[in-house]
Amino acid sequence: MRENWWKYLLGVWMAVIIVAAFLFTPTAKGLGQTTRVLYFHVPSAWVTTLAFFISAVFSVLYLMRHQLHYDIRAEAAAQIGLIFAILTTVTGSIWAKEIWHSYWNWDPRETSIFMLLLIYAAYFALRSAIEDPEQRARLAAVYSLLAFATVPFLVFVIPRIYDSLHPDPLINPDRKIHMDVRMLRVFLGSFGAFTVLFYWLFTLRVKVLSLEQHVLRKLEE
Amino acid sequence: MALATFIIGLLNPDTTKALIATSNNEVGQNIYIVLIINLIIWAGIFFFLMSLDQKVKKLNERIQSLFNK
Amino acid sequence: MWTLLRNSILIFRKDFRLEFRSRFALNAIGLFAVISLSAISFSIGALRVKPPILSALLWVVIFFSAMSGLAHIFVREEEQQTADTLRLLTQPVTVFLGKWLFNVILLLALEIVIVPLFVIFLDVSGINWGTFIPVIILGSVALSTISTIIAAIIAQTSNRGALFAVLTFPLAVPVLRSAIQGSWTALEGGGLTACISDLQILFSFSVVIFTASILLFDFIWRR
Amino acid sequence: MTPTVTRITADGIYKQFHVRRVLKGISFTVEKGQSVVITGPNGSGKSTLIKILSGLLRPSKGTVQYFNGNTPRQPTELLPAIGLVSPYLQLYPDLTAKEHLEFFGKMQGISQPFQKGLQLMTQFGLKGREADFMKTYSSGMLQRMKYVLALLHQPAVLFVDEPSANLDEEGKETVYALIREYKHDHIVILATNEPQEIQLGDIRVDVTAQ
Repeated sequence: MRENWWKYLLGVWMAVIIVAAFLFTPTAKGLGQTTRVLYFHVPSAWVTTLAFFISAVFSVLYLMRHQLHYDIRAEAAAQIGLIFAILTTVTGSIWAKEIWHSYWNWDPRETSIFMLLLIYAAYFALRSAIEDPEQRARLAAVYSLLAFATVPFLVFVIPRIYDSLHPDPLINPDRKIHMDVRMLRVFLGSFGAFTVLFYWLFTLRVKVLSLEQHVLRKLEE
Repeated sequence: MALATFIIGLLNPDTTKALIATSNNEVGQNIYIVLIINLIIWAGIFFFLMSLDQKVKKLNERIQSLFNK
Repeated sequence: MWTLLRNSILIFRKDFRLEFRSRFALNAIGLFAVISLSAISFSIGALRVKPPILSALLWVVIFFSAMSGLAHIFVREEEQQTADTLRLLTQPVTVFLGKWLFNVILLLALEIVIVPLFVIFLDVSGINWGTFIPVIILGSVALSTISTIIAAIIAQTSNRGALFAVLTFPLAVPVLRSAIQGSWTALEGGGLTACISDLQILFSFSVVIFTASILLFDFIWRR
Repeated sequence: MTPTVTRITADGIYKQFHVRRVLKGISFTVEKGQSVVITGPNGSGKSTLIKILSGLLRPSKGTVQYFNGNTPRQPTELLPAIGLVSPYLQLYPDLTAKEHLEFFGKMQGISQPFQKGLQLMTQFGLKGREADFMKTYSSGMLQRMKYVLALLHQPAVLFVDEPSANLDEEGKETVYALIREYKHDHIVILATNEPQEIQLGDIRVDVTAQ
């Protein structure tokens, strides 16, 4: 109970965010009631990016120290990242149907999340093609870092494809000032909640994966 | 800190205004339904994660004691 | 330093000689390019295709031709079990440099075949060659750089054929996008200044991936 | 020309593939002028140990160090000091013997590699086959050619995995004579189970021992 306090806090916190997102915040101009999607869609996108970054960090650590527990962490982060990438893509697509009247039109944001999705998929395709854990860890880490090196180029290239229709209330500093205080509060609260949720899922996944490795190794002896 | 300001924000007269504003809206009734569905889904996920957490913890202890005999 | 360069050239020459004796990659990549170009030409027929589509088609052909042949240089070493022989002979960097050079030249040689066929089959006119050639060259260098490092990875896995394109594509998207944009400009007769930013992206992409590959190749090559 | 190595120490070498532990803590020290023979049943990890010692594989745990006197050699200096003959090191089927000698020799910075190689080829009974492709060689000839290429740069440390694989009686005699002579001035590490070859080793390392 005592060590789990933050989990209960997250439970309440997320519930508060959900209530606030529906009742407390005003709707943005032109988006109507679909504004409420943003409090869940944007934080998922944030978790996707965060997971990708964390996976790259643990890949570097693996290559430096060659200890398998770093690989487990890199894999766990990527797994959660993949789930959130799918959630972001699907929720964004449904929302786009409502506002832009089409599920998919290669908007820059859609393209970027799709690229991340592809990178994650390729990462797991690579992992599944290698039997030996050390070799798998090594090659997957290298791939993860190569992918990480190309991301800045995507950021440069993608916005040049089409003009974005995507509203970005937080990233655009100009609009940030105009953003409603209540919206901003719920937004930031939701970012916090999603980050903690990510941490929880991450530690859980790491525990399961290391347990699996531990058992397999012990059984062998 | 953030939590405190947030809860105070919720208790603001503004909130009640927002509540009234939305309930007067034509989508007023539906938004409550969507909200409740969302809360139920979150509660489901939360308790599932909690039980998974406990399971993993117990499994970990059992495996440790099994192999350390 | 000089030893490194000399050894890279030696590896390049060895691969060149081996390739010309078996012509495996050369045949695969060349035939693939010809077949896909004629398939496009057949299916498009008499339609006059606009530059944006032409340029996209060209790069799709180049990308998949590269995917059919560029992995071979590492896969062959693993399949014939000569990879360990090479590992004992020289430093990893020289292996990467040699193979990279080979792939760059292979892809450029391929384009000497593809580009004229492309112009003839699809009845292209009004190209600004002064823009087109730099775009093709920089695009190919960028594409072969990313392919070479991915080839080194997939050579050590099972299921090599399918993985190569799967792993390369997400990382090659910036290259393809800029190259398509650049050759589009060139096909419409635009000058170098019109696509300078595409060339910049292609160039800096090559530099970044090349550097990253040099740093990471050690980890792929040494088991 | 080739860096001298006067001592090799292996300390607590562990290796596991997948979840299977192959090597469980192998340690030994060998000095210049000595030879090591690695023994153990098939599949027990002899080749794995050779690969780890020669730097082809990374151990899961433990270290291998090469010394010149008391100064440890840097990992980057090791390649020119090593020669390896083994069943999993293949030659290029589409290159001739001469091309192999020149490729290997130039990579290692040897002057006139072909002349030196020709001497070795004569010693191993391959004279007259310099212009032939490796794919036309028999398995016994390939094994001889591997010795020629491993010895081309006179490595300070010679690894031989299954010394007499595919060799006839005459070939075996050549190889045994070579190993006996080579270990005087160098370090020789063998992996074998043949009683005759175990005799060639001064130090015996059993991979199944804990």
